[in-house]
Amino acid sequence: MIVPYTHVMLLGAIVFLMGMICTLTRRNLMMIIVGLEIMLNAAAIVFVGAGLEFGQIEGQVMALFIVAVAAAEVSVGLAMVVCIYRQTQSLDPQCTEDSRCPAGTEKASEPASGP
Amino acid sequence: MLFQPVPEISLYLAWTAAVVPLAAFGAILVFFRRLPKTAAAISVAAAAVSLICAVCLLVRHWNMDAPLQSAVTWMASGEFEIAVGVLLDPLSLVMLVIVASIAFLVQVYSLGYMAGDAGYGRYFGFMSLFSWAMFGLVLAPNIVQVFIFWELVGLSSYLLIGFWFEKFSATRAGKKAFIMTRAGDTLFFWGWLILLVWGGTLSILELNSGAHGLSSAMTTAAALLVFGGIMGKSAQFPLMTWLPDAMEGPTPVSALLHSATMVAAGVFLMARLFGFFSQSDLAMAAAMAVGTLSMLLSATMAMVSRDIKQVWAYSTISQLGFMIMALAAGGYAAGIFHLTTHAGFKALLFLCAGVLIHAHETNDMFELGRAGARRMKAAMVCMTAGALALAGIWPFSGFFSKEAVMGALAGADNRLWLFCGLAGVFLTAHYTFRLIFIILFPRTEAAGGPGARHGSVSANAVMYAVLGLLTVFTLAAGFFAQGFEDFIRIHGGHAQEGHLASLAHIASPVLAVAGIVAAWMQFGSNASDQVGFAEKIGPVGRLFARRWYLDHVYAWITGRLLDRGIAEGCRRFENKVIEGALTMITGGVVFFGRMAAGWQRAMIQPKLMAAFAVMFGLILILLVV
Amino acid sequence: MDMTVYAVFFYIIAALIIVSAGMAITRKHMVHAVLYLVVSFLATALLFYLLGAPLLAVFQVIIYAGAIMVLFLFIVMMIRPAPAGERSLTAGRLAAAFGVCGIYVAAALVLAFMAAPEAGRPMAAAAASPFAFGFYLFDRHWLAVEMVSLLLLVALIGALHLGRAGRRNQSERKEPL
Amino acid sequence: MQMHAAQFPFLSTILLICACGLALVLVLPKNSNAAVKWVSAACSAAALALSVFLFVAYDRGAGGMQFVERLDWIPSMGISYLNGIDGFAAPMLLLTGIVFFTGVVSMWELDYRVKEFFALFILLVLGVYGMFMALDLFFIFVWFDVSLLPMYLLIVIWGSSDREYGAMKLTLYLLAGSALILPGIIYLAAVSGLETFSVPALLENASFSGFEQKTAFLLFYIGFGILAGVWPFHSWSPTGHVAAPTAVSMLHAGVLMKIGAFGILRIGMFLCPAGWMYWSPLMAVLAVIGIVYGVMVGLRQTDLKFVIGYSSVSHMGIVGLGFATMTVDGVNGAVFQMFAHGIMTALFFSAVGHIYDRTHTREIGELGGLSAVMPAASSYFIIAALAGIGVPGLASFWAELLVFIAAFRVYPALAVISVGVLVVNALFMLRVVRNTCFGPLSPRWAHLKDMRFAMGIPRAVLAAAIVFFGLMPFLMYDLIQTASVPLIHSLGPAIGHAGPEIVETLLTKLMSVWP
Repeated sequence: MIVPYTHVMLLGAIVFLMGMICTLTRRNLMMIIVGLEIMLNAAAIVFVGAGLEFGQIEGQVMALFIVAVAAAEVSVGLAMVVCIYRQTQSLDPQCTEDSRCPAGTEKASEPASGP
Repeated sequence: MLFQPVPEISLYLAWTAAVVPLAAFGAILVFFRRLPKTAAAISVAAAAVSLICAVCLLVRHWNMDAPLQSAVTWMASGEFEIAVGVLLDPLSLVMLVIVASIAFLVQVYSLGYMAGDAGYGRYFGFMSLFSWAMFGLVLAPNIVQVFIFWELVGLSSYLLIGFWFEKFSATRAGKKAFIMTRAGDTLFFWGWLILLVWGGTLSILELNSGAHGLSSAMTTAAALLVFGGIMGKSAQFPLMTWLPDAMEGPTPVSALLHSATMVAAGVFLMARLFGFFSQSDLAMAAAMAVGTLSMLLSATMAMVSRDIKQVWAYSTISQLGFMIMALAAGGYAAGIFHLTTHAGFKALLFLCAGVLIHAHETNDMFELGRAGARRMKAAMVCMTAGALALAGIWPFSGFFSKEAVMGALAGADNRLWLFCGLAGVFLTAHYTFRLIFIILFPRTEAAGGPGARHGSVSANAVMYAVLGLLTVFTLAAGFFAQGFEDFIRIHGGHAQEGHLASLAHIASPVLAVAGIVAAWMQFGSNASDQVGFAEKIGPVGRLFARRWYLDHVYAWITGRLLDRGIAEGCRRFENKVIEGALTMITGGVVFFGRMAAGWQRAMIQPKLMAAFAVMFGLILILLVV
Repeated sequence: MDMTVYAVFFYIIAALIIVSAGMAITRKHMVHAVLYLVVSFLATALLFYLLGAPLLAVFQVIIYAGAIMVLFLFIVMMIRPAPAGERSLTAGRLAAAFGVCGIYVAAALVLAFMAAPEAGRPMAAAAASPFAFGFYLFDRHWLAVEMVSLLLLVALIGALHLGRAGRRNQSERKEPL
Repeated sequence: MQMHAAQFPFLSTILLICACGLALVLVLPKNSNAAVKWVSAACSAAALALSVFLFVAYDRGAGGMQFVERLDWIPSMGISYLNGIDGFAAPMLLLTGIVFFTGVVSMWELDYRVKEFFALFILLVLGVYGMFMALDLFFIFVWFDVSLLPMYLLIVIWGSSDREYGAMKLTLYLLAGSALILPGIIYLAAVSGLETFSVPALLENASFSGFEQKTAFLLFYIGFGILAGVWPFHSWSPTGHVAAPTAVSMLHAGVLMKIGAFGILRIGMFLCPAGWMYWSPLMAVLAVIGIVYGVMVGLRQTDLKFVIGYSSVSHMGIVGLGFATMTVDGVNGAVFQMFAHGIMTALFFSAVGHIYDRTHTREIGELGGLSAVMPAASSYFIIAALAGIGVPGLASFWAELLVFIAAFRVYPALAVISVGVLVVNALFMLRVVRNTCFGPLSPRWAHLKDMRFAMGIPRAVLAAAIVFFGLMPFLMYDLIQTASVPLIHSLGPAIGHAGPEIVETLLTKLMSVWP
């Protein structure tokens, strides 16, 4: 007897929330991908837990697919990040389009930006 | 039974008289514009046919005892029908003959006068159009037909005044004439709308007999509004200033339209609806006031004008004022008789003026005098005859009709009208003979015969024949006064001669002679300086010469109020408000479009946010609801 | 309710996952973040083992903690962004972000309260053998597997293309200077 | 509504002629300009001949819908191809035929992308014809849009000054209108519960509640009213006229604006009489504002086409006023005004187009004295202006007369205002005529030639139509009556006419003050 399924779900929910916070608040393309990974991971945890709860191997299969999709996503995503970085010399998601930043934020953080 | 049907032959005659000129107009404009001789022949032939028909009608119905009327429905819509037809009574018969004969004579005269003009064919086409319109108006048995032809008369007047369209002033005068009469027509339109909608009838005979459903207040309102149309067409105060300007047209046109017939259409309408007008004392009083005012004002204007045609134009307004005064005083026969004699002698005066102008190519009476116009003896004799008639001297026709008018005025309630009328008689004689004396007794005179200066075409025999005929008419017409009165008075009102009548009958010729004597002293005798008493007083002279500043009022109304006021306001409204609202709407759409597009640009996190918000928001809603 | 040893393991692993993920998302330095993520993924692999998915646990270690994280580290090393280069969000957007998170939390809470009562019963321990898992996978989901493999191929080609395109763009941008 | 089936599908034949003409123009080789023109002219002449035939052959004694053709199109949705004409549609077909023919001949001198122009032009006319004869709501809408869309291309490619703006404004306005019409149509078809789009069937069987009628009528009134130039939705029309090439202006002002009014009539007034009754005061007020406003704004314009554009707004206001009276006279007058204004304004634009082709300017200030060098062209211009003034003997006089009489019965104050504006209208028209055709001739234009005989044909046809119906108005009214009388009678008891009481009390009071 392990824990109730609710607890697994709760764990998934907390991890998913962390991933969400990461994607929504970090101004760094790389960290956004990290947040996505965490969210996918949370989903995988819940799937595996559900597979155990309902005695279905289906949940594990889904988790496997999630891993595969994550792999694909990361490879393409990181390639795009590299590509963008080469063009704009920045990982800031707000500065990637047309390689310009909204004027206000640019000014506010100008001294801090290194390269 | 108000009327009897028109006998078939008379009907044919009336229709022929009216329709032949239309056919001539159509034929000339479509086929013969480029063939001046043919066009003129067609037009004159049409006028002759009309004249013959008119005379036949008059002769056939000399002894009529009830009006004859017949009409066919031309157009029907719902309950409203427009009927065209023929109403034959003494008034329409007389008017028909006047119009037909003057039109015929003027067209014959024009054969010589207009010779060589580039628009010869067009001129005769428009003349035919005018004849048609005038016949339709005269014969009309109901107000709608009156109105239709009333407008057409205005149209032909516009076309003929602006006949020499290269002349800027001519086209402006044409436009002014059309607009000012149109302003009157609008009142007329309102008036007959009241008659139609609330009175329930437009038949002239029913209106005259009081067989309509209008209360007395509405009758007055309708009568006043219809009188508005008469003011426009007969150039009465305050819609009077178009008529002197209309003298920009060819002189025969002035003779036909702007003195003898078209402007008389207003008076004709008043006579036509005499029974109806009689039902409203207020309307009659207003008509009397307007007639008197116009008569006096235009007489003063005539006293200072130097343009020979304009003097006759002012005198036309003045004489029309006399006619309206007579009608308003209840002198039905007097008014119409004055209309008849006036048509004759005014056409004569204009045609004589035309001969002089044609020969010397100037309208200025002083220049005409200096150029030796008095050597054109025949023309001068005819003109003097016309002038004597206009001034009201025995034995010319004007004397008799003016006596009748004065008799009618003497019967009016208020003596003021009679005294104003008598003053008018004096002024008329004065300004008429001012003109005659200035031409006859120039201070200096150029050498050479008529037309020598410009080598222009002198009048030909046909033109003189016309002048002769009209002179004979002017001399003779007066002696048929009694017969005319008996004929016309079949159903009209009867003016009772007041106790002042004898005074009026004596005072009128005396004042006329006094006017001539005054003119002699100022313009005729060798000692005079040919400056009138009005001109000697500067402000008064200016007031008269500038037409009592009426034109300034109109210029203000069209220029300031309409053009730069209302119209400009509307234009600004169009540009600012309507276009502005449009710009705002399109701007708003573009703004929201940009905003929506902003979400589609590179902002990853807002998009993610939106996606999450929508997804979890939906889940939340699904769970809760 | 008496806790089994499995339960104790679960809570330890769960705490590890949460803490390391929390550390990962808050690090300024990306290398640190990725390392904490590796810890989190390894812990997840343990959790999978605990929940009866040994094969998946192995995959998790090999693919996630191994391949993917190495890729991350490689990229981070390659572009070497300045740790101080990241700007903070504007307050408005931050508020919006947490608002969205609030919606999520609310939805999760509602879901938790509405959960069926039997969901509170502990799960029985069980394990899927790799053989059974593989058989099931290729028996029932062979088409999905093929599709995933195709997806991976496309991702591979895409990544390759993006890398080349980025370089070409860079050279184009450099040339006029 | 009585339906008389056709022995022979004349209406579809008209559409077929246009479609064949269009196809033929499209398959002709690209450079065969003359062939394209001749094909278009033949097509338009055939359509005109059929329109005249229908106008004459319509049985005025029988009335109702005649030449009805019916073909199920999408039976599951109750959409059928249903055509027929009544006393309202027959004059419109004649108008379309005349303007189509004269428009094609007016563009005889075109030499830029001839094939495309005539193809689009015929397509446009196809839509217009379809709209006037269709009796199925769905088809009415389809034809309506078919007639709108080619307009954009016609203006953008062959237009003159400011054409992108004009075309865009026009298209957006008209599409906004059709965006209101479509919901209205679907709403009516949906609430009827009959699963049919056919106007006669709806008229026969559906009973719409007061609210439904009011809503739907407002949608149709604004939607079609935009096209009919109802104030304040008129501003597309002057801009569009200015930008469009001659024939398109003719068709646009002559026929397209009538489509709007016809739509209000055919859908709004037939199907939603309660809505019509409810909104008629609003219609009357907007119409009178339009009448006054069009004239006033026109008074300050310097571009000939703007002048005519604004006068169109004014004249279409008369149509609106006629509809708003809800009387036989008013509707008769309004429909006749649609016809008369169509012909008149086509003649206007045709004449202006000719003047513009020769002088390359439409600024009134620069023109003047053209009667001396171009007597024919300026004569036609003057005839159109006189028709615009409403001179008796020209068609629009009768229309205005009836509308004003009807309006005076129902809305005396509004009628008084709109009659009063006639003076300003005359001032405005005559000023334009004087400054364009009369006055001293500028030496700039002294070399100009008058129009050739062939080019005079379309103008002569239009002028003849104006004069013909001006002298014989009964030919038109007898026809319109057959439709308007049943329509008004179906409204039930006559609407209360405004009595003279108020006016009378006022006058009596005024006169009691008089000594």
